[in-house]
Amino acid sequence: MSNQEKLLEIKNLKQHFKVGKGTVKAVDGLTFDIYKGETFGLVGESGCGKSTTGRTIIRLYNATDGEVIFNGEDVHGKKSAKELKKFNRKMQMIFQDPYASLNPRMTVSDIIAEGIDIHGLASSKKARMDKVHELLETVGLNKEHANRYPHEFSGGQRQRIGIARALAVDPEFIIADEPISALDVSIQAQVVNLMKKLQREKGLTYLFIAHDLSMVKYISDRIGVMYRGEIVELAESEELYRNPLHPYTQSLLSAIPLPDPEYERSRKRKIYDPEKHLSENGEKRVLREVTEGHWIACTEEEFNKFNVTV
Amino acid sequence: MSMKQEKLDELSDHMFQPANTDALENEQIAGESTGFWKDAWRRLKKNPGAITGLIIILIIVLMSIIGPGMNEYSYSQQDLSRAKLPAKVPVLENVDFLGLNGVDIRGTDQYEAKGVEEYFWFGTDGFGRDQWTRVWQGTRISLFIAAAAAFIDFVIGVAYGGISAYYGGRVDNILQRIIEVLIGIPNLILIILFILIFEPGIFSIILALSVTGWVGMSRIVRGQVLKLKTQEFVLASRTLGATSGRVIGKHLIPNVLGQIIITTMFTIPNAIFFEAFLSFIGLGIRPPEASLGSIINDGFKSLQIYPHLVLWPSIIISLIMIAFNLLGDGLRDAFDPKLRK
Amino acid sequence: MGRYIGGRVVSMVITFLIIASLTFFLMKLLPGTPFNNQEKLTDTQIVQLNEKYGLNDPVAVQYFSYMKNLFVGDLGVSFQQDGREVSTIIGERIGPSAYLGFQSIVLGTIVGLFLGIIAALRHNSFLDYGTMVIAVLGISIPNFVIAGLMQYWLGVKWELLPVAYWDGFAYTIMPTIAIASIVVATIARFMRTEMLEVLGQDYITTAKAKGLSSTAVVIRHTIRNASIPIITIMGPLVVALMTGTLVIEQIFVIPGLGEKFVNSIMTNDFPIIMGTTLFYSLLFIVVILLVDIMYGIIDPRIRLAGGKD
Amino acid sequence: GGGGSNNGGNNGGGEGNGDSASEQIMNLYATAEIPSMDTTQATDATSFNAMNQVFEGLYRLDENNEPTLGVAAEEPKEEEKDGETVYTFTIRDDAKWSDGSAVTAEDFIYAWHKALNPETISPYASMFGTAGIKNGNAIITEGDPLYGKVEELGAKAVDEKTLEVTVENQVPYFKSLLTFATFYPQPKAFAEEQGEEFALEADTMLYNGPFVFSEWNHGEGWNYKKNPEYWDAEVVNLEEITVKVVKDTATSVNLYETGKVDRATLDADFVDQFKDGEDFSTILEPTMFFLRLNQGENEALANKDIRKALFLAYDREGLVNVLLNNGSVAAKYFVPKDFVKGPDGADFREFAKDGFFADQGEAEAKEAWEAGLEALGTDSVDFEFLTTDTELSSTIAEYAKEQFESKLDGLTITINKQPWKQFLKLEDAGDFDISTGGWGPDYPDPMTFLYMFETDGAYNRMGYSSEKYDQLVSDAKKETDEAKRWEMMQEAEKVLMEEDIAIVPTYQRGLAIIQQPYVKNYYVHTFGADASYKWVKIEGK
Amino acid sequence: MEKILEVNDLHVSFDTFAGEVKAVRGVNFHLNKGETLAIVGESGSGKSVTSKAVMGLIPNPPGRIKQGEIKFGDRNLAQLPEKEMQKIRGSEISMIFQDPMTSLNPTMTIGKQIMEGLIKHQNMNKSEAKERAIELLKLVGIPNAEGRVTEYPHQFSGGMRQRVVIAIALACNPRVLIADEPTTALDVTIQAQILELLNDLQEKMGTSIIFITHDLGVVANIADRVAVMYAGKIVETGTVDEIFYNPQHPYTWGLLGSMPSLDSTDEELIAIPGSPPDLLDPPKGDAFAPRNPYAMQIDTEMEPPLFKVSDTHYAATWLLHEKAPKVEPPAAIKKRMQGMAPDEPIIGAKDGGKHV
Ligand SMILES: Nc1ncnc2c1ncn2[C@@H]1O[C@H](COP(=O)(O)OP(=O)(O)OP(=O)(O)O)[C@@H](O)[C@H]1O
Ligand SMILES: Nc1ncnc2c1ncn2[C@@H]1O[C@H](COP(=O)(O)OP(=O)(O)OP(=O)(O)O)[C@@H](O)[C@H]1O
Ligand SMILES: [Mg+2]
Ligand SMILES: [Mg+2]
Repeated sequence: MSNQEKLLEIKNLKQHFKVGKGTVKAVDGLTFDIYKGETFGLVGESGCGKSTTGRTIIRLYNATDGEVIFNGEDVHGKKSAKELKKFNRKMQMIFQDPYASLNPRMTVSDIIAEGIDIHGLASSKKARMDKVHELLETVGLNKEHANRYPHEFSGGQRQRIGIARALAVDPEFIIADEPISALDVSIQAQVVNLMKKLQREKGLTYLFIAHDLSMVKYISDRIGVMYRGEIVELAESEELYRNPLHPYTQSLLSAIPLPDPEYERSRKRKIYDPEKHLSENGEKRVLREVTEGHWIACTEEEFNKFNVTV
Repeated sequence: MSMKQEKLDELSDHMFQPANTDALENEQIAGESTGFWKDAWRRLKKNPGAITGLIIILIIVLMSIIGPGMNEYSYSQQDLSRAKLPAKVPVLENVDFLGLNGVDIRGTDQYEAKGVEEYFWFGTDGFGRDQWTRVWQGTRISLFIAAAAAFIDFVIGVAYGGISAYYGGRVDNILQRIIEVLIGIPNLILIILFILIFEPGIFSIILALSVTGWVGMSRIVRGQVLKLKTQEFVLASRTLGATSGRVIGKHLIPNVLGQIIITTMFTIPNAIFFEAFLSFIGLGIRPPEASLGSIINDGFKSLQIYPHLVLWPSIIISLIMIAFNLLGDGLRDAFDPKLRK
Repeated sequence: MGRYIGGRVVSMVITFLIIASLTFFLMKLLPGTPFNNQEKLTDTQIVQLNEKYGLNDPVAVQYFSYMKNLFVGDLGVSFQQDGREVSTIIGERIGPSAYLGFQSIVLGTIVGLFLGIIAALRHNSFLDYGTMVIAVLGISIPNFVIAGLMQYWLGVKWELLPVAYWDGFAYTIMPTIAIASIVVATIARFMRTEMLEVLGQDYITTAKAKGLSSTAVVIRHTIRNASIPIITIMGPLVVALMTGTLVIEQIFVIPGLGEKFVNSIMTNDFPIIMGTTLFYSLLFIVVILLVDIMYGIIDPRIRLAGGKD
Repeated sequence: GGGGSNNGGNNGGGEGNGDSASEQIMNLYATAEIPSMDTTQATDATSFNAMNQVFEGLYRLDENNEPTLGVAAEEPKEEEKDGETVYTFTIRDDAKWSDGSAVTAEDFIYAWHKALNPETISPYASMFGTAGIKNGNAIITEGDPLYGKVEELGAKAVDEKTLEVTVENQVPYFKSLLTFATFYPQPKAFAEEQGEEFALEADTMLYNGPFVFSEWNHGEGWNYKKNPEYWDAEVVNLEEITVKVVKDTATSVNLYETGKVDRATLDADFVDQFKDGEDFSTILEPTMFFLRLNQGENEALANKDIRKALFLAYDREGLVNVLLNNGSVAAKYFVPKDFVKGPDGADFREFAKDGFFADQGEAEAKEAWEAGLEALGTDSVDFEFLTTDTELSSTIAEYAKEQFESKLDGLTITINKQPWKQFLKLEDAGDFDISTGGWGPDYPDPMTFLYMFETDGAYNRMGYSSEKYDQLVSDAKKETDEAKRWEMMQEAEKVLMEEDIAIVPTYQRGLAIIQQPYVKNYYVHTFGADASYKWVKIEGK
Repeated sequence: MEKILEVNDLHVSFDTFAGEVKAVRGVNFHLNKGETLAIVGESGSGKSVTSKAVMGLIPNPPGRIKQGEIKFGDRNLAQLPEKEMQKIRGSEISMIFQDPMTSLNPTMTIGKQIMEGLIKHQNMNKSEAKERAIELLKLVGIPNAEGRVTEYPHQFSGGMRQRVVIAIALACNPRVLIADEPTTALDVTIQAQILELLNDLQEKMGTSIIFITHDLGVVANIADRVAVMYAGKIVETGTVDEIFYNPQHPYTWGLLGSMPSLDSTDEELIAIPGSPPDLLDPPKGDAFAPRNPYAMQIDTEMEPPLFKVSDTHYAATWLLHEKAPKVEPPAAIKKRMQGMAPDEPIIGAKDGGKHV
């Protein structure tokens, strides 16, 4: 994989929020790369900073520290409005809540065409509508839906509208922040299938944020496991599921219930005790590459141990 | 879980042919297309209270337009020989309990006593002016003031609250402190100053209203915008590169509009009252023009003797208030996303 | 908490000073002299009086000397009442206003809450509309009309209550009702909305699922939560009512502050205007602070330190 | 006197509780607070009325508005010297302050000097000049060599009980004036001791009148108690009087109906309800209402025909009978009737009983109007009608507007309703076309009205200037022959009204009163204090 | 096995502005003593309404039970007066709700919220109730229970709040516990803890549980029997093995197929196309037909009855009719059916970090 072209490089990204007197270190020193055309999965428990990471990358928040390099350019450097606009076209986002992410007062066509309007991508009204219709078809909806309002759609359909909106500006990179976790199981598949299809057809790159690990594994090429604002383990998805090294990853994996009664009867959960684990050794854990492409946050000592066992 | 096996056996084979699954290809949505407003309107229509309110408002607005022209009297034409007549309405005068027969509360037929032939549907005031004409004329002015207040709410309140919340942080802090100060300054002083500078009358009243009248609205809008601006659809728009102007105009304002309308429903009665208070302290409308507030205030002194002077405008002011409140509550329900689905 | 309140107090003081200053300058724009029956005075005398009270100085000088006196707690003397201390005048007026305001708030709040709750529990029923109409009537008939009607019927015709004056509990009943009518309407309206909101919350279903009776659910789980937003509107309401309402005080002959305040503005009694304004804004600011603190007490989720707005 | 349009305290009288008919308690109300109980400061009816009950000057007004002996033991000795008259008053031995100390001549001198002292800024300091007391005018005239020299006043305490007053300019109403609060004594020692606090509260003053304040709750009201130290205490029947400040007419009527007050003033609306009752009566006050016509600044109003048209177009009967309905009378004159009698014992008004242009009406108004317009070369005129924010002035303005507009073609009237202070400011600045004016007497003489419209008179305010009028007024002021003076004043009024038509008089104010029949001897006055309670008796309750 | 609860032909409707929403349209199921019945189905299929009907908590208006009976012992809960129902609620049948963040009263201490039910149903006095509350908190695994009874919900994390909610539900040792998506709002790790806790408690107390979810993983973990709901009806019911390894209804296929099987990534997920039917106007025939690739003519005309597959396994699909053509289930489902139970564990973490 390393021979692949890097689309996005994230270096020591930090995002701290001031809350009252204190600060919340929502993201605290993230470093990872995303390659062109891949799907990078980001998992972790609720509140570990996944959304913040996504939003900081796309500049919804100004990073406290660190760099986000997209196509070789620093996204967080000083930018003119024009450059920013250009950047906005290349990177897009799909949101978690299909109910909150569509403006209830706008028609579907206006929602989808928002990017077209902002960036002046359509020469005429007709061209604009054509593009909207095309996008609707791309996401499996049809023309008739263009003039309707979001509340008339089911969750899955709404999420697809959200995808169409993101696609309208022909982005290269899409951040999907838990795009399916608010959806019904039977509908999740619609969205995931669609995302896969789009990736194939348009060569998109995804940052896929989720806490549903089975879906993440299904869709991702590589997965990063986040814990308390930091990445604790990063590997290709097969590798991560087969050979989780970090105790937190292990506990996470062991907790997923699978639709398989037999298996469930015998499943044993591993419990991760951060107090114990983190206090084991005073040394700060840093990401180290244990095998090719498999990184884990560990101490020197642990690292040596891993090297032996693997 | 019993099954009527025999019956099922009778089913013919062709029934088990694959069905036309065209439907599968096309996404469908149930029901007709309804926009947000249409939807709200549909729900409003089902709310008898709100509809009653709306109808009352429409009737009152209509009457305020045509009412003064419905008889030959003007609102300022005085005739002391027919002062303070109670209401008398043709036909209805024969229905005793309605009290529309020109007999005052002491039982004298004032029309007879004063030798008046004409009918005054709401009676006359101390100057012998036709109350019907004056009351509707007053309604017109009160409604005008109300409309102006609503306009101020829209222009100042919405913008102020919106800016405060949208820019947040220090801007918000400063703007909110300014409101505290505005509320702290006695606005009667400002009203008097306006009256001095701009002469008494509607204009001064409206200016006085615009000093603090919009504070409630700005609070509502601010609260809503604070909530909305972190909503994902706003974030989505920003990731698309939308400017602040676009976010405000396309996303925030349309979404607070419901709340704004509801708040307006409550602003309107308040404005009418505010004017009535000004009348009470003598700073209201410029005579002989009248507002509902000033008519009530003029008649108030003779409440015990000539209750009709207060009765009719009070009924109308109450109807307006009730109607706007009913409509406001109805709109709140109609716009409430939780009641949607 | 201490630090929070400290910070708030500082910002309150600033707000207070700004209000004081603005009011001072605006007040100076009012026309005419502040003197009683100014048309009786000769021009020379007016000049002399202005001199005596420092009204000939540039406004800025007057302002600073006012502020200086303010810091030592000297509010000056009334022009209209021939040299009586402003603080004395406010002192003797505030009692009735505060008493009446308090009583109206309590009565109005209780009735308003009750009506609001009933309306919400029977949402969209006849009872709901009925209650709301009653509540709305409370504000839609100007309260001086309500007051006048009560005075005539309850006082003169049926002789149930004293017509006017301020001389014991019986005397407070009619004015209280007249003022409370607004409170009732306002609270009822808010309470209805809030109750509807709360009744839709999951924890209400939880409470019902425990097998609690409907009354217990309403009393223990809804009222308190629904009341939290009510506290916000109570702030300004309390101030408005505690400081008296001109109209009611006039009709029921209550020696309250509201009447004095309006009168002082009409007569340019500058020291009284300033004194009352300062008193009002102080009360206002303090009440707002208390409301915020109350929030924290009633709603354990709001910790003062974090809770801005 | 005063700008009668803004306030007027009214009191009513007498009830007691319980079955005893002899319970001597009267319950009243006032429409305003007492702004001041300092005799040198008060300007308003409420204060004057209260002072009349608790203080006493050399004279007080009796039932017939005639001065009767007060603190003075007997009629003064009169001596003519160098064209000046010296009155020597003897103060009653039993005239005492409520602390038992004697009322002395020095107390009078103290109070009078205080009033004249420019530093006191007493609004009625000019009364000394009006009364003709020597140097009274000079002392308060800036630039005069005597300015501020109060000791130069023609008044001296000869000994403890003897007061000598030198009058340089004899006026017939001299004794009446002495009943006015400005001429009351103040307890020197006590006042000096109290300093700034004097007369601010019930216990920071002393009383020498029939009553004392037993309680004074500013804002709420005040109570009187019989003053046992009063020299004439045995005449005083009432033991107690309560007064509350009631500003709302309906409330006061309701209080009357429930027996909480014994006397109430009615306005038009209530008259109908009470006019057939036994307890109803009307009083005609010597207070005049009129419209000022700004002839100084307004070109149209400078035209006499226009003014005449306005004078004639106004239907005063409707105003007094329907709108006011309280015993007010239509007035086409400026000096009120039933106010003062001339040397011949006839009312001043006898000479033009029904006022001026009495027999002319709408037709003449129109005629004059046309003539006026023609002279102006226009066919439409706009006037701004300045008035105050009170109910009554508003009513009058609305009525006037309709009267004028409906009868005079081409006239448009815009009503400008302003708060009182602003009204004064605008009026003073001549910033109006027509404004509502009112005037009540300061002393019982037509001059209290007529001097207003001298050129440059402080209350002229409308640019009226007539040499003839000025001459007549100033001559009348100096004239010592009563009959001549009377003639001059009548002539002056005629010039003002008939020749110049300077103002449009509207009505002479009446008061509609309801008073419990058991209140006896409640004497109402035409000038100074509104009433005297000294003789009131509760009987047959 | 003893049936503790039996629901027969339950119909529940809501009267809305748009018309009558037929949320539940003839549901039949029973609950045996000591077992866990899972009800699965997509959003809006009527799972919550069914369970609320059992609790007598259908808001009225707009909702009403149109017909059917809910037999609990010898009582028919569908017709029990409110007063009687209040005695049952919380003491004999209790309920846990989906979102622990919102199902606790934010202004009342945890302790009080637990004690309420105890005081009401068990006639305890305050101190007894408090003692029991602490005991319950310990039972659901809240550390330092004594200290925390006086705390407010916002001082607890999501997982802990859900434990509190469970403690409230268990307070009076109910015979039936209805859990309406009790873990949907939680993290996987916390979800696993809660599931363990429920399994545990059931073992200890023998409670019968109705567990509502749309997560098939959870179902596999906790259920003894499963009922699959679609559009207000139960379309398939059976033991957990029967449903997972031998599903018969195309909707069940869809559900199972839409979850990725963790061992392979290549195949497409089986999405159920379209969206759920409008319950205002449910389609004639099989409500699932419009989304069913195997639909037959009859599906559009006639509602399928429940066909018996085994004694414990029933499914409402015409495909089980003898005249119906044999259809091939989707590949993933076939794999399930063939293997009945997959030989190998699907993921490596099955027994923790044995690879390390
Ligand atoms: N705008 C903000 N201001 C303050 N704190 C924030 C803000 N946004 C996020 N946080 C905090 O940062 C932390 C990380 O939040 P984030 O939303 O990134 O988590 P997440 O991993 O996406 O969680 P979830 O799975 O629940 O979506 C949380 O503790 C959150 O409270
Ligand atoms: N109060 C109500 N008013 C109107 N319709 C209602 C009401 N409550 C539920 N419904 C309708 O009943 C149907 C079934 O809802 P229910 O809550 O039982 O679904 P569910 O299966 O629990 O879904 P979820 O998985 O989303 O919780 C839905 O169509 C819903 O719209
Ligand atoms: Mg997130
Ligand atoms: Mg549900």
